[in-house]
Amino acid sequence: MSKILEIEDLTVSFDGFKALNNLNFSLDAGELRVIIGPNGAGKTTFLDVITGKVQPTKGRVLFKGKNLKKIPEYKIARMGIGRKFQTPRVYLNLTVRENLDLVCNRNKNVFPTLFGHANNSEKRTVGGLLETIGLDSKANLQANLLSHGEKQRLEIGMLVAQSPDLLLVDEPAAGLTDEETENVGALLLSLAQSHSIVAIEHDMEFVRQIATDKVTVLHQGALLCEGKMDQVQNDPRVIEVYLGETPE
Amino acid sequence: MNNETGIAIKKKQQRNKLIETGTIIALVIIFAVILPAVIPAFRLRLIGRFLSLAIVALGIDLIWGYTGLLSLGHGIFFALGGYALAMHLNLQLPEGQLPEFFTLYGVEELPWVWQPFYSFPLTILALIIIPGIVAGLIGYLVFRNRIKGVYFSILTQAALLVFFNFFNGQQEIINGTNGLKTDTERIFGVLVSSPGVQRAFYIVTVISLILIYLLCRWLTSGRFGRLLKAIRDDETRVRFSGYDPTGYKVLVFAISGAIAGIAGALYTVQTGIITPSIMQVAFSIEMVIWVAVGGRGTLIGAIIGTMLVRLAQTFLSESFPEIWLFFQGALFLIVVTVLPDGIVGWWTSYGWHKSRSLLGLQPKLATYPSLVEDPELQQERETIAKK
Amino acid sequence: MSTLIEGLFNGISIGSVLLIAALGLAIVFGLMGVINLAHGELMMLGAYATFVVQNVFKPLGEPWFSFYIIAAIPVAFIVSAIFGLILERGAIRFLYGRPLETLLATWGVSLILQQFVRSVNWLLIICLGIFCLLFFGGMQLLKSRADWESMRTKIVSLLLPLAAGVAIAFYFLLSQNSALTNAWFSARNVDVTAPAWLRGGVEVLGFQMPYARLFIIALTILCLMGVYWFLQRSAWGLRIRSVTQNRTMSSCLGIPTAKVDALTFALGSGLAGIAGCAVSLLGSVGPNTGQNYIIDTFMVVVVGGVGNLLGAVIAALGIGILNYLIGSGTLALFLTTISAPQSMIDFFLFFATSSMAKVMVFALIIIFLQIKPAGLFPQKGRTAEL
Amino acid sequence: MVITESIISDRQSTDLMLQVSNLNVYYGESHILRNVDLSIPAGQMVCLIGRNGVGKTTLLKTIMGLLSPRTGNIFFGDRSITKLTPDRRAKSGIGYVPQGREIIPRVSVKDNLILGLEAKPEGRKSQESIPEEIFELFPVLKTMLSRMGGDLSGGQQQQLAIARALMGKPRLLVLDEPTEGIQPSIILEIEAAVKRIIAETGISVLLVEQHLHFVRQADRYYAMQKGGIVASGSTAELTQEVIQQFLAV
Amino acid sequence: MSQLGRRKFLLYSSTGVLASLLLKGCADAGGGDTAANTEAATTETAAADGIKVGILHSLSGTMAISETTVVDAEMMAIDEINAAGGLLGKQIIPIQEDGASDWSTFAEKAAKLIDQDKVVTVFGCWTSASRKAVLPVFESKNHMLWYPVQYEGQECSKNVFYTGAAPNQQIEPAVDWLLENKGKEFFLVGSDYVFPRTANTVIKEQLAANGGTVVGEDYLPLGDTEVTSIITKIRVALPDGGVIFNSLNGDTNVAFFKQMQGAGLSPEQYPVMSVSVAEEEVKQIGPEYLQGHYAAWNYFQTVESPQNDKFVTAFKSKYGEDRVTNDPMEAAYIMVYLWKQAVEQAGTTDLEPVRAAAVGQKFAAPEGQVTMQPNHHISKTVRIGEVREDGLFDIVWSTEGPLEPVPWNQYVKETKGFACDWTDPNKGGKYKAA
Repeated sequence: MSKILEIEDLTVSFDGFKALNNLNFSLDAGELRVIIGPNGAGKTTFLDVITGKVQPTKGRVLFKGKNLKKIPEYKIARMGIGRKFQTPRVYLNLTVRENLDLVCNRNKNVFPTLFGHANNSEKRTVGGLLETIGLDSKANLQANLLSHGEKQRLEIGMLVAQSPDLLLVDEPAAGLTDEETENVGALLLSLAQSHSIVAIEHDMEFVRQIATDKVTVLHQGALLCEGKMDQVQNDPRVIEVYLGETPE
Repeated sequence: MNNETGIAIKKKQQRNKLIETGTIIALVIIFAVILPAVIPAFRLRLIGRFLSLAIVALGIDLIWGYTGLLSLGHGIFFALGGYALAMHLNLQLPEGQLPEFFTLYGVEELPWVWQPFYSFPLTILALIIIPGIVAGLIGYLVFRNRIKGVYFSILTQAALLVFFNFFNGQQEIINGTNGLKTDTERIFGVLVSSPGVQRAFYIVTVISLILIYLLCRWLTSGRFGRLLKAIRDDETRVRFSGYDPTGYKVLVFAISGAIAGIAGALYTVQTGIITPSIMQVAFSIEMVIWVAVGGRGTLIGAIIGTMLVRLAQTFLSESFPEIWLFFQGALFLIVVTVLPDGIVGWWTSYGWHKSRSLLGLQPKLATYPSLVEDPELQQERETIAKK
Repeated sequence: MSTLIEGLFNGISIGSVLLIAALGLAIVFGLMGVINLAHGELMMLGAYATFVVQNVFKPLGEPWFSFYIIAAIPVAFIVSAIFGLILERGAIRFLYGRPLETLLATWGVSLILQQFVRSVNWLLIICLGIFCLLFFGGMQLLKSRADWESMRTKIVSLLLPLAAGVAIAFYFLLSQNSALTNAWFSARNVDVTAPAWLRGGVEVLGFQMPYARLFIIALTILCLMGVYWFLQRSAWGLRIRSVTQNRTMSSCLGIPTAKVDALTFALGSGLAGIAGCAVSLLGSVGPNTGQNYIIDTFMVVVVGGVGNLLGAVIAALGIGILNYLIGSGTLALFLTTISAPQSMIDFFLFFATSSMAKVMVFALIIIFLQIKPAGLFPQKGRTAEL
Repeated sequence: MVITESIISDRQSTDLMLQVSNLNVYYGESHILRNVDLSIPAGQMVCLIGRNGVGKTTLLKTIMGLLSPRTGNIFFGDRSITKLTPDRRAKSGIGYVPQGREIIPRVSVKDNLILGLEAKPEGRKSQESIPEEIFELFPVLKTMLSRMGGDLSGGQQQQLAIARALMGKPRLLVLDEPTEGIQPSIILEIEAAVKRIIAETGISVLLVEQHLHFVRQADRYYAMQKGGIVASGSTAELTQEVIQQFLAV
Repeated sequence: MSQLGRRKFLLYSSTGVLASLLLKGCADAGGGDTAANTEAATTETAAADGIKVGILHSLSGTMAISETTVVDAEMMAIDEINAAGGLLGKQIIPIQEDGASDWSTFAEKAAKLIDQDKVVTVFGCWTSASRKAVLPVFESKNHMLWYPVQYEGQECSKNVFYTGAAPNQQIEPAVDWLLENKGKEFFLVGSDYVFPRTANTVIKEQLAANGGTVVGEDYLPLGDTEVTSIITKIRVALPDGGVIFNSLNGDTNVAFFKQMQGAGLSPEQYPVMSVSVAEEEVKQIGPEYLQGHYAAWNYFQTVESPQNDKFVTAFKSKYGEDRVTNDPMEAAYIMVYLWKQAVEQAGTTDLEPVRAAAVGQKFAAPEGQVTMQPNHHISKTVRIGEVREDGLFDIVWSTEGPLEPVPWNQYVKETKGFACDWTDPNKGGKYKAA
């Protein structure tokens, strides 16, 4: 299996504080990886570096073998990395369909956007996505009228509409009800069939649901351990980090 | 929320659309047909001027209402358009003769910048293109550094002051403070100030307003327009979706500048004079208040706002010149605090209440550093700072 | 040598005017993220306060009159600070976090203030007083009622027209009395004359340093030190810094953040008042006085970076010196002496007038911002969605 | 699992330091806290457990007044503080040590401590000094008074944050993950300090914690999941099963 | 809910404030006696068949400072005429419009006065820019404007009567006097707009012709208050002193004189001749800064003549003891009288007869005898004054009698040899004089 994402010796510091510290990480194409870790472990910074929002202080990020240093965010996005934010960031003043359509646009340069129209394949994609995320009945509703869970789903839909090779998902279950959480989990699992996914999550129920492959534990900006869910669960270092002591 | 409400909303949107179309047709009939027939010539000229100001308000709405860029420097583009046309009119002279004011400064040869304005088509092109290019350039220099928000506003304001100084100081080229007058010039051999020409300009203004309104409608309704709103609401998200906001902002700012240029040209011929004072700081901020009063992000609001505020100004400053500044100042305060969505916004949110009840009750942010504390924003700032 | 010193001195003296005018702005902008377009008008109020103090001192005769300017500084500070306080409590506090709206609102305030100094007369003041007394007094009285919260809207909608009506009635009643309706200042400029000891200058190395300039430089330094002391050493300064750096935590520590906001804004406004007092020594005092400074001072803040006094200092001096060197033709002259290419000399000669120097300085600022978009001393709160 | 009701009902409301009832908090559309009931008896240490993101910090922020609940009431002593601003709540006697310490970064350690005095009901006097007890509790701070708050290490910041909260002589100390990201040796110091504070001042404590060792120091625990309180009881009864369900990975 | 409460509160309060302001406006218009507010009162009380005249000046904005003084003088003249029985047996009804210091507003208001109010003539404008802005309106409507301020010349419109000085009645004599008495090296300072620019072009030609030199010139943006770089330029260009010719306008004068003094440029070494600084401005700058400097005008408050005594007394008793009179005010005052005489002579207010009758009108003005010439300018006495301690002027030099106006400048190549005569249909505004 080829590596879609490789991170070597990554360090990011803010005013002397090391948010990431010599982190090494790699992801196989087609893998769904869950990243967990206590607060302040550097999970969000990790996504920031990959998407170009934050520049690494040291080390490098390779996406499909290409170094992402100094590439602006929008180009990284076009290369095939999609990101879902912690709190859902959808365009509240646009309808659900418009939200999807905007991201679905194949040519994102200024003039094609201005003069172009959604072609049939794009329309089909949007229609299909609306079904996938279960919002086809609300397609013409303004996004600010959606519930929190619906917004989460919409944002995941927008991610997919971008047809990225790598999905970065930051706490997709935050603030959702149990039922919604399960829906989102199922959605992610179905997406994992055709995408590589990195998901950050706290909710252990949810992690268990989606962690079919490996789980990575971050701690203080570095990799603590990596492995299958039950391995990780019983790793004394992980327990130490989470509980402050080894269980008696 | 279920499917029925979705349909209801769609219906409501259709109804809104119908009402909008109706309003526009009614307005067109009033302005293009009825008014010229019933109103005395000089009042009509006044209305014509207001309508040309409404055009620039449309341009401001395009960038402020839809894209979230508050330009306080639109006077520049307005003036550039006005000067372009005025220069053409001033050149309607017998071969070899210079516009009269040049003699005041002992200028004997036509400055090169005037040369293209002999040609009418070139002039029309210039009055759209030049402001557009200037706006695009200013926009590019600012946006590429991700300078936005108030910084953008302040920089446009400073640019305005610079242009004002420059135009004021260049007596030998464009007659400095005195500006260029157009009333006594000829267009196609007819005196600009003659009633026929003025009426023609009025009609041209109404037509331009409609065309530019339609242009703005087109720009703001398609994918492009949705992207503008997206940039306004969440620029970072736009970037992560694979769009480069800089290009869009530059383009829309340039378009807005070009619209201001057209407005300036129409305003100039219906005023009879263009001077650098059109680039005074106050005038450009005033443009913003027209949009704010009408309701930003609504296009039609920009037109309504302009007409109302200008009419109020004419009435008030005719009757009580002292009061106008108080009134205008109060207008800024009221619009910002009580009517943040302007007249149109208020109407749609209360008139069609429930459908958009959220609009009027925009939640106020509790405190200012809440921005600073947003980790997303904070990190973005830090990245920018590091560059 | 003397050209160099002269250039430096003149640059610094231009810069110090910019700095003293920008100081309050930098504080309000830097600490609170508020764009105050009425800053110039607060300066104007300070200048008018100076004028009033001057006239109060006039009948006292010498030697008292010579020191009116010393008395005017605190008065100007207090007058502007009070207006700033009213502005903050009355409008700006509703607009925190919405900088573009603040910008428009403060512009509105600046228009009102301009017209206010033109039309202010005793009658207006009396009627305003009556209105405030009736309205706010009534509110205070009724606040003790148990059902205050639920009745609030009704009471306000009743009390407001009532109070306004009474005030307007009074206006009509008294408007025949010309002693009351005479405008205090009118639209005309008023004259602020520097006391004798601030006229003229001291001769140094073949050129004269004007006392007024030296006074302003000294005043600027004093203000800087005062602000520094206040922010770094005083109890409220500590609170202000705390709130600026971490607002939520500060409120959890028991710091009344609303009071801190009001105080910070009042401080910035008060400094504008002092600046107004200072510039009255150099230029005119009229309703438009403030407008002349507003853009230059914003440029200082933009170049300096927000929330850092040092940035403002360097930016003000830098802009001042540049403005002087370009505008006075010193730069062109200097290029001639080192026999620079003629085209370059011509280029700078073209900009060697006061109007064109501004054009050039702005171009340089834009170029500067291409290199450092966040100003000299970037801090959080810059270029972001302010 | 819901056994909270009985706990509240069989206590006299007068000797409760803090009582939270039926709290519902939203972030926009997102329902973060669901019908939360919680009470802290005077002089006791209550620990709130649960994994990241279940709403513990949100609950504390709501208690401090940084977030306003859509429904529900918060009583401090016998007085409702639901409508008070954070600074008034602090002044009425709640000391808050937030997650991430929230030290004022560009202010010296001494000034950070002095800022703690703001919470005293009578306000801060101009020339007030820092009582020795603070340095007895946290000796390390004495050597660092002139350093900038932001320059301290995480553990030192945590000690500073607790000391700062104590400066205002609170009746209730609210601690949000005081051991997060801190070396084990300092965790023990902090633990010891907190115990000593309770012993010496009789203060009530509300603690959010992950570290089991620390959790066990508390008198009672409440466990949270998905924004609601799902279990509670005395820490002595804190079983492995509960830990596995609500805390472990 | 509290949000809504606040909104409502603000809405109500703002409407309240607005209402009170509106009412205040009415009250002002009804009861005020200052010049700016007399319009409504007079309109209400006057008979319907009064003679309507327009008064078009800036009542707001930067120029309001200067222009309101002129309005005062015009209103005084009109009131005097009305008190003395009016004109052709009718009262004169002044209709005021505010040009708001904005040139296009001037044009708009001029059109309104003519078309809507049907005034028989307009008194107005101050800056050249505002005059140039309204000129097309008056020319295209063939109407009549009376303009009271000294200006740069190079204009001669059939539709305008100029009662301020032409350059040869102010600038040229001042330059000649300076050459003779103060030195040959001139530094020119002006505001960055048309009057100083044109005036300085003229001065340069004149100095070249008469043996003087211009060692430097600079222009400041209107309203600018930072003049340090100009002072440096002056010192570099005139190290040993010399003449400064100042055509700065408005606020900048204040800064200029305050900072000149601070930099040690004394009137002995660097005498400044101002052409836009009159009594009113001296008051605003402060005489302390100006003492010993010069100004060239046709009229000073200190002119000794019975007419002037009467004018000054009348003005002070109407507007207050602390007010001063100055040249533009006097010019504004006499233009109303010149127009009145023309109407009386024509026996009608119709435009053409009045225009014809205006030429040749003589008036014993405060400055001395003035006569309206065929070129629509008036002959005026030229004076040079030195600022005294009390802010008034010592008249140090004056012409023997009134000087004929020359609108087309005879030093400038393009206009040399041209003249203007509106009484002869063959000559008109610009003809080649013999």
